[in-house]
Parts: sequence; structure tokens; C-alpha cells
Amino acid sequence: MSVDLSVKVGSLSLRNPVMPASGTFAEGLDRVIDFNRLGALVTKTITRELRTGNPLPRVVEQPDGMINSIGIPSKGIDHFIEETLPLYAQYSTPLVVSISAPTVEGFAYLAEAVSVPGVAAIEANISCPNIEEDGKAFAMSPKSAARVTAALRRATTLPLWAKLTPNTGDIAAVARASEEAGADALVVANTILAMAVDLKTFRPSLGNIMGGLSGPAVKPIILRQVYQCARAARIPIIGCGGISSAEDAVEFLLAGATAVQIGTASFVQPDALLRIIDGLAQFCAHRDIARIADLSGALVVEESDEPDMAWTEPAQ
Amino acid sequence: MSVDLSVKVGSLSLRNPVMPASGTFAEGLDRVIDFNRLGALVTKTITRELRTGNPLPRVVEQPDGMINSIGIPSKGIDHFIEETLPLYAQYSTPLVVSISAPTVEGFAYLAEAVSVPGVAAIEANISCPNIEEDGKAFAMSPKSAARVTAALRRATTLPLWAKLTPNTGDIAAVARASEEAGADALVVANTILAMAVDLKTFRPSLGNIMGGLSGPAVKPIILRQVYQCARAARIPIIGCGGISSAEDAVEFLLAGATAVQIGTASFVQPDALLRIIDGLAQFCAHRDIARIADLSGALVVEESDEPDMAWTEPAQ
Amino acid sequence: MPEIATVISNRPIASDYRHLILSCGALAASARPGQFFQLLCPQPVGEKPFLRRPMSVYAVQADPCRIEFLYKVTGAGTRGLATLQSGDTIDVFGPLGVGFTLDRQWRHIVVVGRGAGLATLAPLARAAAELNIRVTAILSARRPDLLVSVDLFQTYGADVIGVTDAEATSGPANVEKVLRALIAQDSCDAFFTCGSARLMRVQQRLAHEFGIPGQIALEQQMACGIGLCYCCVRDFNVDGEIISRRVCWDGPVFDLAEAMP
Amino acid sequence: MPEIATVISNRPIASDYRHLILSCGALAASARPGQFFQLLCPQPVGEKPFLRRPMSVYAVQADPCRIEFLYKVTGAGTRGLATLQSGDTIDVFGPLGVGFTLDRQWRHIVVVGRGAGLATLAPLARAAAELNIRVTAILSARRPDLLVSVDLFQTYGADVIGVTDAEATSGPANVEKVLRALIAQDSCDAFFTCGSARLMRVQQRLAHEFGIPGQIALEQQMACGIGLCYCCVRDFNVDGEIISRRVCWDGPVFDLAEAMP
Ligand SMILES: Cc1cc2nc3c(=O)[nH]c(=O)nc-3n(C[C@H](O)[C@H](O)[C@H](O)COP(=O)(O)OP(=O)(O)OC[C@H]3O[C@@H](n4cnc5c(N)ncnc54)[C@H](O)[C@@H]3O)c2cc1C
Ligand SMILES: Cc1cc2nc3c(=O)[nH]c(=O)nc-3n(C[C@H](O)[C@H](O)[C@H](O)COP(=O)(O)OP(=O)(O)OC[C@H]3O[C@@H](n4cnc5c(N)ncnc54)[C@H](O)[C@@H]3O)c2cc1C
Ligand SMILES: Cc1cc2nc3c(=O)[nH]c(=O)nc-3n(C[C@H](O)[C@H](O)[C@H](O)COP(=O)(O)O)c2cc1C
Ligand SMILES: Cc1cc2nc3c(=O)[nH]c(=O)nc-3n(C[C@H](O)[C@H](O)[C@H](O)COP(=O)(O)O)c2cc1C
Ligand code: FES
Ligand code: FES
Repeated sequence: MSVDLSVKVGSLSLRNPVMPASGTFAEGLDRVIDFNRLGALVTKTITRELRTGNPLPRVVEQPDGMINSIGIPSKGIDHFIEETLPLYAQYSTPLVVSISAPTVEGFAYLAEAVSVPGVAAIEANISCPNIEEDGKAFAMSPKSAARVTAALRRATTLPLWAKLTPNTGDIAAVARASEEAGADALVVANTILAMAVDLKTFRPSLGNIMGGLSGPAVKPIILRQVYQCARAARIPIIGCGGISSAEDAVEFLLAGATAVQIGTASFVQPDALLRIIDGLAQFCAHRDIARIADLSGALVVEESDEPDMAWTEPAQ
Repeated sequence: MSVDLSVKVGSLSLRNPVMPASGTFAEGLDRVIDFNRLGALVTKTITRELRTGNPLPRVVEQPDGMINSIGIPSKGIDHFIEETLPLYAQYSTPLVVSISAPTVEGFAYLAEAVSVPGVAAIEANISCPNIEEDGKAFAMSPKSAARVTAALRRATTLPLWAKLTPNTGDIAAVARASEEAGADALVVANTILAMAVDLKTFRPSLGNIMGGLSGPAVKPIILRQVYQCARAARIPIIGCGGISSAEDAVEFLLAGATAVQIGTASFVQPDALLRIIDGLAQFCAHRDIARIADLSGALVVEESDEPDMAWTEPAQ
Repeated sequence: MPEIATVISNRPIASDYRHLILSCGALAASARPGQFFQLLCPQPVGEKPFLRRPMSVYAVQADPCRIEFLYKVTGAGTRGLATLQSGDTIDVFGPLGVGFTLDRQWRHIVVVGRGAGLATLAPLARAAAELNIRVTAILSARRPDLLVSVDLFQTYGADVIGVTDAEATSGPANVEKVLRALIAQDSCDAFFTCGSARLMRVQQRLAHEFGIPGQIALEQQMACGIGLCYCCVRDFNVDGEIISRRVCWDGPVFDLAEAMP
Repeated sequence: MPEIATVISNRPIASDYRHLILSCGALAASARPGQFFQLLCPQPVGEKPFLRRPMSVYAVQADPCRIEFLYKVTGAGTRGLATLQSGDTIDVFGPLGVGFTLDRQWRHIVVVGRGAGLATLAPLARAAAELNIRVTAILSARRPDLLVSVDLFQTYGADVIGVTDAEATSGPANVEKVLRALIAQDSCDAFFTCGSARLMRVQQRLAHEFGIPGQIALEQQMACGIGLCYCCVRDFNVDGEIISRRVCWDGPVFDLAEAMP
């Protein structure tokens, strides 16, 4: 049985729902996998200026994932447009460019600057500190998420994806605010703020003290957030967090995602993206599911399954 | 070398910093471990009324932890005072009673009701839905955490511990607010909201759809929150989340905890509490650390280690 | 207390079933029929069973102390168990829970089990024999080769009646016929059952009709196994009131009349 | 591409060092000196090395294709490697990175290594021999029994000078004396080094003083191993400017003059 793996993220058609997560993908991966098989390509987040990234060590392993504090080393927007972008012209796969900036104005500038031929969509990494709000990430609050999304919306006509942070207390509200401000899709989510201590030295394991947890350990948390966002917003959700198998990806689709991004899994298994694409086709074929798009949001939830609000009606 | 394991949580002296986490401990565990060896005993959260808890299934396993949606089945406060409390009179270990209610008034009522001989401290599980705030947990916002803590403070003279939720976007602010409202210590934290999907049935794995993640998977996230709270508040922090070895416990102490609670680890290894106590003594002995209290907050953080706020000073 | 037991053997016995024999301490070997252990299962390749797995005691032996389990390979945990080789060790925690009780007055009991439930009922045959109580065991499975504990029942002198889906003898109607015959010939002082809600209902009906007592061993997913977590609760009908009980702590053996599917 | 290789042998050779020989495909066996593999390590009991571990190629062989590693057991990953037995399989990904380059003009090179760095340098001896370049290897370790790859160097005709802490011969002053002697007798057309920042500085100084080229293999913690994650960066001094480079992608072999400790 041949399965139709194609999905639509807003106006953008993808040959399948599987793409890399920003910061875990670069040109060099083409030695391992055929980029023309992927649903989309997603760049490492780029910034306007040159940035060096965080102090070492930048990574510490966990039993089921890793914490990174790479930061956003970036050669700047000009280098990206002149050197990196042309490298992707050879692939038929849509290129999504991840951008970030510490101010609303900086974000808008970048969105305009990357709205050039060869770029299929913009992913706004709004999980980074907003210096106009005391260093809190834009996506920590519905208000600042809306403000930056609206500015981005004005700055570009390309499809605009907002990448949310899982560290907020109310991701559903942030999702709704981003949608209302003009986002075409939501990437749910970035890494979860975490920490580890080196017991040999009594120091933090990371040069930056705290970093972002990714990998299988975060899957159940991010899956919950995908479910919450999918119920709160009508625009497509791209699930991202701890996916390392086709089965994981199916959980995200059922919970409401239209597509998925794969990050840390590619470090462990460099051809993880292809394994997941093949696995999804098999999963559907075994169950006579003709179109993978039919899985999105197909979670069976009965009335009686609705989250218990028993508190509101205390027993006698 | 003999190590002094005793710690003080505010005015309360504990023979060692290790105690069970609420909801993972009950009388029956005395068949496995000697309660008189523990730092404290902590009851399952009790409520004013009879409650049945959530629909089945109530637990789903993860590769490095579990998600539970037990809810708070409770036989009510009267049953607790009459039947359960007397059972603990035989132990020399301080008894901490966990309480919860859906309203500020309900919380205050319970705090007063459990302020009886035999109870050494009250742990207010303010991670539960507040019906006066649209079902959001009290500990989701500094304001409602402060309101309920202040009411609890007025209702009891017993040491008052506030158990925070890790699902908020700003746990440090909640910690500060709870301290200012009169909490004597903070338990950081409860379970992280999570989800799993059963791929055989396309249904949520839990009857309640979402549940709380606990176990090793959450450790790096909760450790970060302990560090943040310890820097934000001056009252003692009791670390709780994913601790399953003495080494894990030491990480929490170094990050700023005064004591630790152990939950899920006891399900996997019923004598986990004792193993961790013994392991802490060994850890200190091997390193010539005479008093375990000296480990609290002893993390070595250099100036240059401070979290990178490079965003605020963009490179040129 | 958890203890580290050593694998004596771990042989496949039928289809997905395996028989695990461990060398253990005196406490573990004191397990009574219907009690269970929480086994810390080894990790099979690529999977990580995080929680312990409950398994009924299938047989025990003193001097040397042995504990036996009969399990069906179904998921990550039991796949992990299946990797055990003789000489390997495994962390076992038990015996736990409330087992079956036998009344010395009884002369003849009827045991009705299905699937892996047969393993739970098997040690009853021995305990009954020791009290000179006769046992008729109605054992149900999909196919005759899945009637996994027939030998053990027979060793202890039980009359075994196998019923299977393959032979179309396992339906409630046929089992009810067999049970009515046993009751008619006064060979059923009590019912013991495990492993089938359909067969449970048949027995509940007959027990009620004829005033026969009964006990049922129930399964439920467990985390702690010792009454701490309340994840293993089931509802029971106690004189019309619905009561929630912990399978690990209040059971796993319960009054047949109160059990609900 | 990652491939599944089969363990031929995995023998302890000295203290914490082990020598792993794998049967592999032609691609893996084409690894050049200084290149590395990302090994997916088995899980030792109670530990879970999540990321792959970088390991330099120690030797290769074609027909049948073999790849060899020499590793020191230090943490979870290498403890996992130590559990491998012949016949087991392991997922290896490589060869990766930029290895050493040898200039056909050179007649005599000097190799200076310490600790596990010796493993990285060993295959140079063979490559040099194939180009008729003589090799003097100054191998440093804590104790003589930890001079782990002396045999392999000697097999390919290298002159080996062992220096150790135990014999108080491994200090920078002594190594500098030895190096100056080699330079004086015109036996040092290039430096190759790995495993010691102190020895690196000695060579950098001499390389600068005498205008001798050099290459250094650097280590850094890695996640992806193929240039994606930027966790393995190190700073380099390129004509006074500090430049950050990825060890896995731009190296692990770099220009000696630009390396910083
Ligand atoms: C008191 C008791 C005694 C039991 N005795 C036996 C026995 O003697 N022989 C035997 O083969 N099986 C027995 N079972 C069932 C056995 O526990 C499950 O087959 C086993 O836990 C499945 O684990 P898994 O990882 O292989 O399957 P998975 O399906 O991967 O397990 C996932 C989770 O569900 C739980 N689970 C799955 N099936 C069951 C079940 N039927 N009952 C309870 N929890 C389950 C697991 O423990 C685990 O937490 C018993 C169960 C209980 C409660
Ligand atoms: C390019 C390269 C080639 C190497 N070649 C060899 C070799 O041939 N033989 C050998 O014995 N060792 C070699 N190493 C070092 C080897 O990678 C580490 O000893 C190994 O990763 C330690 O893993 P562990 O889990 O045993 O230790 P742990 O300390 O538990 O590792 C924790 C983390 O730190 C990383 N790490 C620890 N030490 C090092 C190190 N020295 N370099 C890089 N990462 C480290 C691990 O990869 C892991 O991510 C090489 C390293 C690199 C970068
Ligand atoms: C090493 C590393 C670097 C990352 N860099 C970025 C980045 O530049 N921009 C971004 O939006 N997310 C970045 N992320 C987050 C990932 O895109 C992804 O959201 C996260 O890792 C969760 O997915 P995973 O569990 O599949 O890895 C990075 C993650 C890792 C592990
Ligand atoms: C089965 C289960 C039941 C719990 N019940 C409660 C509860 O009643 N009250 C409460 O404050 N926390 C409850 N918790 C949360 C734990 O006290 C603890 O905060 C959490 O599990 C994290 O710690 P751990 O990773 O060590 O388990 C429960 C946790 C589990 C796993
Ligand atoms: S399994 Fe925890 S109460 Fe029964
Ligand atoms: S290890 Fe990822 S860039 Fe080098």
C-alpha cells in the first residue's frame, strides 16, 4: 500500500511531515542523508550580528537526553545570505530560516532581510531573551509574543512560524496570542531550562550554569504542550521535543501536530530523519491509513476523558 | 569518620535531610524500612472532603519515569485525624501533613484542623487547581501563591511549607512571594504536566488525558528550579523531583536545597530512602565533609559562570 | 524487602509462556498462593521497563529455597524477563499482598482460570492437597497448547478440565454447564478464579444462586505494589455501595461476590 | 553513514586501556590517521551513555576490512565499550573529521604524544612508513606500563623514546632537550602531537623558533560529531585573532601554531 505522506503547513506543501529542528542541522549532514527526502530544511537560528555563543562546556549528557548551552553562535545575516543560502539552492526541499533577535525591531529587520528567493518560510525563535522585557523570552508571555509576532507579520509576506518556549506557564495562551498576531504556524517547542552539577568539582556542569534540556526526557512534557496548543489555536502545529522514532512522531501527530521536527535524535542516529520518514510510511501502511495527514489530531478523546476538574465540584 | 547528617528546616530539626514525597508514602512502607531512620515523614495530600481520585488508567510508564493522574483520593480530614494520625505516634520522626483545597478558605480551614499534637509541620500542596482563579493552580502565579500562603500563615503556628508547581513560568517569583507571605520553607517542586498516547488505541494513555511526570526524567528541570528558588528566597528549600541516588541528592543540596524528598524512586526501589541516607553519609565521609549541612548551596559559581546575557550587549 | 535472587532456569514452555525458577531467601520462599512479587525486569535491547512488574507466585519450595513464576511475554518488562539466563540475578520484592484463604471445612473446591491466570491459581492445588481438599480445575485458553499449568495441577491431584476457544468449549455457556454439574454432585464448596471477566460473571451468578463462597485474584497495573500510590485501584460492589480498593494492598485476592469487571 | 560492525576482539592491554578490533565495511576501513568515529556505546549496568563517543582510529586493515580502536576506560561510555565481547555488534559512525596530512617532501617527522593521545598518533607511523618518512616517537605516560602503542609504532619502524612521570623523564624540560637534539641532527621536518597541553606548548615554541610546521589532534566533548551542534568548539589564534572552530568538523587535526590550550 502506498501512503500519501504529504502535509500542508498553512500554504506550504511538504512532501512529508519530517524536518530537522533548528540548531541540530547543517550542510554537513548531506554526507549522511539525502536532503531531497526531507519535508523541509531548517537552519540554525541566525542573528543580525556576529555572535560567539556561550562558554564551554556547552553540553552535558543526561540518561535520556542532553542539556545544551550552545547559545547562538552566528556569523551574522550577511554571511548567511551570501555564503549559506546559495548552498541550499541545489535542493528541492523548502528551506525554513530560523531567526532571532533581542528586540522587536531587530526581529522585524531580520525577517525582512531573509525574505529573499530561496527561503520558503521564516521560523521566529521567540524563545530567546527580550531585552525590552528584562531579558524574559518573548514567548514567555502572550503579550510580548503577540507584539513580536505582529511586527514580524508586517515585515514579511513569507509563511511565518513562531517557535514557542516550553518554559512558560501558559503555552496555550501564548499560542493563541501568536495566532491572533498573524503567525501561520507554531513550532512547539524549544528546549526546557535545566541544570546539572558536576560532583567532581562541585560546579555547574555547563559553563553557562543553566541550559536547555532536549531528547527523549522532554517528550511527555512537549507532547502535552502540543495537545494544549492544538486545542487553543487553529493554525498548524509543528511538534518538536524528544522525538526519536516514528512512533514518537505519531504520538505528536495524534495529539494535534501537522508536522514534526527532530533534533537531538540526529546526534545519536545521524540518519534519524530518514528512519522516521520510513517508519511513518510503514506505520500507516500496516494500519491501512492512506494519508498521513489523517493522523493529525485524530486522538480519540471521550467526554469522560476530559481533564478532571473535580475540584470545582467537591464531593460531599 | 562520622558525619553529622542533621539539618534544620527553619525551626524544625531533622536527623537527616531525606524524607518521602507526598503521595508516594504510606503506613505500609514500614514493612520495608524503619521510619525512625528518616528525616521526616510526609503524608499523602489530604483534603477536607472525601474524594475518589481520577479515572483509570492512572499511571503510564516512561523510559525514565512515569506520568500519574492519581488525583487526590482522600478519606477526608476527619478520617485522617481519627484513624491515620494516631498510627504515626509510635515514631520519633517528625510528621509533615500535606494538605490541599480548591479555595483559600478551604486551605485555611484544613491548616487549622491539622494543627494538632503529633503534627510537626504543614506542607501546603498549592499546585492544585484554584477554583477562584479559573482552575489555575495557586502556585502558578506569585499573586495567588501569596494570597493562599498568607491565609495559611494566619491559620496555623506550625512550620508552614509551600509546595510549588514546576509548571509556572516564573518559579523564582512564586518562591519570593510565598516567602514574603509567611512560608517557612518551600518544597520545589511537584510533578510536571505531561501526556502520552497509546498507539494501539489512539487514545490518551491516562484516563485523565494529562498527568504529572516524575522520576529521573524531571531531575535536570527541577534541579534548575531549586537553584533559581534558592537564589530568590532566603527560607530553606526542600528539593523534590527525580532524585534516585545519593549523588542526585547531593546535586540538589549543592544547588541550594536544605533537604530532599524522594518519590518515584521508592516505587522502583522500596528502600530507596535508606539507600540515599546511607549514600549521603558515605559521600561526605569519603570527602571529609563533617556536616552535611555544609553542602547546602555550596555550588561553586564563578563570576564568568553567570548566565550569559550576551543578548543585552550584542556583539558588533 | 527487595532481594537479589539467582536464576536457576527460565525455560519457554508454550508459545509466549516461560517458566522462571529462582534461588531465593526464606522470606521469598514463604509466599502463599495468590500473593505476588514485584520484579525489577532487566532491560531488553532498546526498551526500558521503568517500573517493577507484578507476578504471582507459581510455586515455592523450601530447603533449598526456590520461588517460581510462570509468565506470558507481552511487553517490555516480560521481554526483559525472557532474556534471563541461568546464573543471572534479578531483584525481586515480595511476597506482597493478600493471597487466597482455604477453609479446612471445605472438601471440594472449584478453580476456574484462563490465560496467565492459570499461573496464579496453580499453587492453590498444592495448598488444597495439603488440607485434603479436592480440586477440580477448569482451565481455559485459546488453544490446548496454551493450557500452561495443567501438569502442576495434576501433580497435586486436581481433576483438570481443559476448555479452549479452538475446541469451542471455553464459552460461558459450556463452562456454566460444567459448573452446574459439579455443584449438582456437591463438588463445589467454593469458587476460585482468575483471568477472565466473562467466567467471573458466570461464577458470581452461580455463587449467588447456590450460596457458594468465592475468591478472585484480580490484576491491575501497579507502580509501588505496597499501597502507596493508589494507581492500582478497582471498584468493588460492597452491598450496593461502590468502594475503591487497592489491588496490591487490599488484594490481589478479593471476595468474588464484590468484584466488578 | 552509521554501520553495524562486529567485534573481533576487545582485549585489556594495560591498566585501564583496551584494544578493540572490529570487522567493518570498506568505508569504515578507509579511515585515515587522525580521523575518528562516533561510537554508540553499549550501556554498562546502571548507566546510560546517551551520546555517541568519539574515538580516533588506531589502525585499519583492508580485505577483510577491520577497524581498530585503543581506548582508556574513563566513564560510562568507555565502561560500556569494555563490556563488548567478540561476536557482539556495535554501531559505528565514521570516518569523520580531518586527519593528519603528510608531505612527501619530509624525510623525518617527530611525533609527541601522551596518554590516550598515543592511540591517535599510532597510525601515523604506518602512513609515514608508506611514504618512506622516518618517525621518531616521543611517547609519554604516567608509568612505563601505560605506554600503550609502542608496539604499533615499532612495527612500522619508528624510533620510540618513552618518557614517564614515574621515571621523571616526562617533564617539559626533558622533552624539550630531546626535541632540540632531534632538531639539531636535522631529524624533525614536522611535529605531530596529541594528548598534552604542556607538550604542545614546548613544540609550539620550538616550531616557532626553528620554523618547523606542525599538526595537533585536539579533543573536545562532542554531541553530533559532524558539525551540526557547535558544542565541540575551541579557540584558535589565527594571526592574533581568536577564531572559534569545531573540533569535529574543522579538525580534530589542526595547525599546531594556531592551537590554544
Ligand atoms: C497481582 C498480579 C499478578 C500477576 N501475575 C501474573 C503471572 O503470574 N503471570 C503472568 O504472565 N502475568 C501476571 N500478571 C500480569 C503481569 O503483571 C503483566 O503481564 C506484566 O506486568 C506485563 O508487563 P510488560 O512490560 O511485559 O507489558 P506492557 O504492556 O509493556 O506493560 C506496560 C505496563 O502495564 C502493566 N501491565 C500490563 N499488563 C498488565 C496486567 N495484565 N496486569 C497488571 N499490569 C499490567 C505493566 O506492569 C506495565 O506497568 C499479574 C498481574 C498482577 C497485577
Ligand atoms: C576526536 C577524538 C578522538 C579521541 N580518540 C580517543 C582514543 O583513541 N582513545 C581514547 O581512549 N580516547 C579518545 N578520545 C577521548 C574519548 O572520546 C573519551 O575518553 C570518551 O568520550 C570518554 O567517554 P566516557 O563516557 O567513558 O567518559 P565520561 O567522562 O563519562 O564522558 C562524559 C562526556 O564527556 C565526554 N568526554 C569525556 N572525556 C572526553 C575527552 N577526553 N574528549 C572528548 N570528550 C570527552 C564524553 O564523550 C561524554 O560526552 C578522543 C576524543 C576525541 C574528541
Ligand atoms: C545543540 C542544540 C542547539 C540548538 N540550537 C537551537 C537554535 O539555534 N535555535 C532554536 O530555535 N532551537 C535550537 N535548539 C532547540 C531544538 O531546535 C529543539 O527545539 C530541541 O532540541 C527539542 O527537540 P529535540 O528533543 O528533538 O532535540 C537547539 C537544540 C540543541 C540540542
Ligand atoms: C503516584 C504519585 C502520587 C502523588 N501524589 C501527590 C500528592 O498527593 N500530593 C503532592 O503534593 N504531590 C504528590 N505527588 C508528587 C510527588 O510528591 C513529587 O513531588 C513528584 O513525584 C516528584 O518527585 P519524584 O520524581 O521523586 O517522584 C505524587 C507523585 C506520584 C508519582
Ligand atoms: S500499586 Fe501502588 S497502591 Fe497499589
Ligand atoms: S560535535 Fe557537534 S559540531 Fe562538533
